[in-house]
Amino acid sequence: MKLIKKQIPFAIVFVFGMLTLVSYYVPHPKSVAFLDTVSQWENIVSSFAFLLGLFSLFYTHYAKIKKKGDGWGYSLFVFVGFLAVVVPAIVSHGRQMSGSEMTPLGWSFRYIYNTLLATMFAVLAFYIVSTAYRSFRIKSVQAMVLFVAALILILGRVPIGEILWGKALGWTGHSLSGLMNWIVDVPSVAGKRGIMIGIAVGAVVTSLKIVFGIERQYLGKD
Amino acid sequence: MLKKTLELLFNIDRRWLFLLLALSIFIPIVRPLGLPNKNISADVRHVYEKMNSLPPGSFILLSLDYDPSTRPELHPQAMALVRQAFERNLRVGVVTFIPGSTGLIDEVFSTLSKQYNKVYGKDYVIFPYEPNIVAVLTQMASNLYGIYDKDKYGNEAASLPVMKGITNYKDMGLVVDVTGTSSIDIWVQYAGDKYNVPLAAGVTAISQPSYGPYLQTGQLKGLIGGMKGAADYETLLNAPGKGTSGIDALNLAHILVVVLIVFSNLGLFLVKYL
Amino acid sequence: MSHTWMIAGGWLAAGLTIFIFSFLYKDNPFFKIAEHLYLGAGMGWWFQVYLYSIWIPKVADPLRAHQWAVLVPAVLGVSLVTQFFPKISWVSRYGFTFLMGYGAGLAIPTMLSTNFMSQIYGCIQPFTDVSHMTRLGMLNSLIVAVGTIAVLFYFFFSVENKGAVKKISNIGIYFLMAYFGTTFGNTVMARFSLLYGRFDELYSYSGANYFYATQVLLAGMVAYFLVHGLLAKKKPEGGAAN
Amino acid sequence: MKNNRIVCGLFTLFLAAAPVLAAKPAGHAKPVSRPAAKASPAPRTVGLVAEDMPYDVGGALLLRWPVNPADDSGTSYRVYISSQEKGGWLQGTEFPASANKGTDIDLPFWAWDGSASEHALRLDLNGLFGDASPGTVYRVKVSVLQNGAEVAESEVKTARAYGNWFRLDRLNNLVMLIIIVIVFFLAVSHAKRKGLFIRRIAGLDAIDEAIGRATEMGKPIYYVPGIGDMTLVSTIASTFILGEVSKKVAQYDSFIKVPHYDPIVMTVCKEVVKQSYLEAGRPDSYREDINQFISQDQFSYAASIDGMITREKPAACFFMGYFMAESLLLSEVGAASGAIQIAGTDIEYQLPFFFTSCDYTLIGEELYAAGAYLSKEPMLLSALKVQDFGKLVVMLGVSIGLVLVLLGQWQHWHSLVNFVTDIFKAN
Repeated sequence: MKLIKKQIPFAIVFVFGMLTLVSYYVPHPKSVAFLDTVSQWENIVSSFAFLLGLFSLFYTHYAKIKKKGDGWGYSLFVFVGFLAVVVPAIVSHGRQMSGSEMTPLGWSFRYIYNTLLATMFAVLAFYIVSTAYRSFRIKSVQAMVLFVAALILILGRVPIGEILWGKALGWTGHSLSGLMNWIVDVPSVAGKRGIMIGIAVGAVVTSLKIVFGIERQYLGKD
Repeated sequence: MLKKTLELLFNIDRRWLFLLLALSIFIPIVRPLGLPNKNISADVRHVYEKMNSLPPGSFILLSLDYDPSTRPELHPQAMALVRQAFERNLRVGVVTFIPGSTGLIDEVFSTLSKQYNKVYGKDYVIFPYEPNIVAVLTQMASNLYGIYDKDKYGNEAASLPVMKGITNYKDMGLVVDVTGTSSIDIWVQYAGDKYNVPLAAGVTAISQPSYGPYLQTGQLKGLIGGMKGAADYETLLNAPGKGTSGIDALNLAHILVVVLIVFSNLGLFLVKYL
Repeated sequence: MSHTWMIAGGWLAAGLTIFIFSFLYKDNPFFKIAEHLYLGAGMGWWFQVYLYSIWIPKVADPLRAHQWAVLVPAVLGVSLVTQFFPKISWVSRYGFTFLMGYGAGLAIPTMLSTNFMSQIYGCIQPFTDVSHMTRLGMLNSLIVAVGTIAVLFYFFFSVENKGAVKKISNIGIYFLMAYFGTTFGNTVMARFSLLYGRFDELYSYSGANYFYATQVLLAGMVAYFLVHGLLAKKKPEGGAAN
Repeated sequence: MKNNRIVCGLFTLFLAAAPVLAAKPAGHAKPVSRPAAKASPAPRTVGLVAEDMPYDVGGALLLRWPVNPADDSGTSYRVYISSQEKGGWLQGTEFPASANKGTDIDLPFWAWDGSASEHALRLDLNGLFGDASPGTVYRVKVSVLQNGAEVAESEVKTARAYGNWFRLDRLNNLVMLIIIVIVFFLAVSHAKRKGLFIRRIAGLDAIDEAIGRATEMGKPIYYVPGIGDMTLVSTIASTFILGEVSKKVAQYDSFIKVPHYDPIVMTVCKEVVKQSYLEAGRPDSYREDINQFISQDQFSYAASIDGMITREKPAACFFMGYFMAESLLLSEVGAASGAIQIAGTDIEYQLPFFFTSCDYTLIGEELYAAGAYLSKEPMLLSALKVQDFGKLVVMLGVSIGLVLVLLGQWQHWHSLVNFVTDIFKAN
């Protein structure tokens, strides 16, 4: 039992980890074909992982409706929303356009899914304003640097920023867009690079732990 | 006294801030303020001038690869480009490589073709969505009818008057890719570099800086970036539209954010030392 | 799609947009409906994406063509679903370990290449052609290199943060802040553009050709809040704000 | 200190090893270019050599011939290729005599020994023949053009393109990987040793304060693990932190809620939390609904949590893991509800929002280190040491590389400059 519960799974991690790792250094068509196949497999397997989420969601809301729990009526709309996209998708075979005509899926993408998605993103604009007023605190020199960089970027992106800059600081001979480009190209590159390198090393080490079966957190307990 | 007022201001219901933002964005939509837009970007001007230098009757190809998610920035750019093309009596072909763009393309042409009395098939043509951009770009180098044998409405493409004398990139005056994806890289790599097609592009403001190198090397003749780019183009065309009202809205909203940050921090400073 | 469908779509889109924005004023049943719809629609969207881009073309079609190799990933995939049955949930390990092995094996060399070696290269490369560099360009490249090292000092965990190390890592923090500032600025603009887009669409649905969808729905929403506010006057407020 | 010695040792090893490894292919390549030397007196002879392009999948040929000193700006070369035994010539490419020198081939010094005194051209077969079938014998020839008119033609050579088994140009990457693996195993095998030092991480000291406050107020704590799946380092790190946080929650007898985006992460977290309650000696307080699945759609996930936070007004919110645009949605609502907020993510462009609206923010790698710092588990600590080693390599690489490159520029030692850049270049 230990064999099929533990050893084989860890053998799978090791074998597939090593093979995909090695394929990076092997240009031979066989290695390319291998990576191709395994990538397709991964696509398929992870699509089933999506089903896990779907089932969980359905189960939660089904249970809520059945129990008539708090706000169970809303749970019905989860299924309505799901069907509002999936039924048109099946009717139109997953295509948003057929010829020049918008299919039912195209319609529900445009007026339901995309509307909801874009509005959710747009709500962020309001939170930005509220953050700016209530929690953007310049309490240290570091935060001041953040603020100044943000200020230059925010103003530099709109024409009125350049006009204000010209009035107030035009005598310096520097343009706002020049300054903006400098910040984007110089100090912020250094900051980003430092973070990226740190993250890359962390990811490599974690991946090594996974391949060698040292990291097992993702499997949970026995 | 001042301290009290300030403290009161800090505890202001944030819904007032929301309302402030909503107004600063909504008012310019209803009534564009036309705040001055003096610094027209050179990269935008290059696109405009390139289009203007084409003799009437030239064929330009637009690759409109944006969907509703990047519409606010890219749709005004596409509108301005087509407007200029129609004004200058250029022939326009449209291709697209993302499925969500089709409704938006219809919107551009249904509005502008009426305004400029342009006829489908004679002055412009729209090709259907194709998923594989690399294959299409390679094919268009020799004979575009190999892929686009029919237009979007199923007409024989080669028989349309608008396509007269057009078989591949050599017959096109300019290609402009308006995109929210990274399709410009593919255009540059598979069409611009290989077959010397004059290329220009319209992109979102966020991705704009990463195309600097292409401009320096001349791989892109010009670049329209974000809402500001669209507004610049409309200014050049002298036809204020959604780009101009958009940049009005952004002007106000950006200033609002800066003012709020400065105000709240100054206030905090005062409260502390009063 | 016919004209009627377009108008119906306009009403629906205007309604959903207003419902979601209404949360900014106060949590309310309409927002909750839109929120739950979004939950379902989001899942539905991904469901159909997987259905038409993976399950049909990459699993069902090959199986019909008797290409049995796809059974391997399909079985591994199905094994994941055993998560729901505690007694046999260990079967799902086969699927997980495959995913993890693949992901880790792919990540190691590519991470090393793009986010590690290339970043070192990126710091050095500008200096390979000093003769063509302006003084300012050279200074900028030097700032990038020094800044990168300083940031790494900040992330160095083996040494106590004091003395010279603290000084250098403090310099690193300034570079981090400059980066955060630019990101903040960029995001501000992207979100505002999006908001402008939503409002613009609402504005277009407010026209006579859409039978004033926006105005009607907005008025309805306001009316709801007024009535609700009057009825619940005595109860304490439990809104979204504050 | 010992660590440093290892680092220096390995680095010199790498520097020393590179030229040795480089010697091999150079020796192999040289005789190939030799036949070019038997030039005939006619000025327009091309000593063409055609072979497989090394280190690739097998879709290209490599053509080399010596530079003719008589070439001027009017000279150009045109390459022809055929897959048939007779005729079938296709024009591969045409270029001026000043282009495509041996030094233009973009391969590092250990994999390529090109000089400016020869032409070297990588001829892509896929572009010319569609999918070139393996094993096809190709015939190639080069003609010389003077002001557009053909003046000479090389002999016809044959070559075959085949798939190679090693990307020698990626040797630097492999060496770096091997070094890291060695250090990794050294560190892991010493993991049992106690007392590995790790510096204080400011945000983490606030955890106790946050939990204490929640207990006092009798309000829940929210722990949001983000929208990543279990394959992401940030999510794995988040589960470790959750383990420590929930242990403290159990000790204080407070209440925690963990809303989930990914069902797999949820199952893992269930185990983690259950284990923590057990270790804290409070298995009776563990409840199944601590972990709840919300949605696998980003914004509905954020909106639902927002709703929950506004309704329940938690005393503390933790946002640890992988976050995208929902970072602001979550942290702003949390801030408005008055909760103590501690965030951590490795998604760089979401950090500013956490940074401005949370009380403490773990930046990038600090999130990875947090689990080790809190649990003091030897295995995690030793992994952190490997990460520090990696960063040390970068710091040294950049500083030493910079000095060497500048030195090379100053003294005009171009081979030194190339040597340094090739070592770090990704191929």
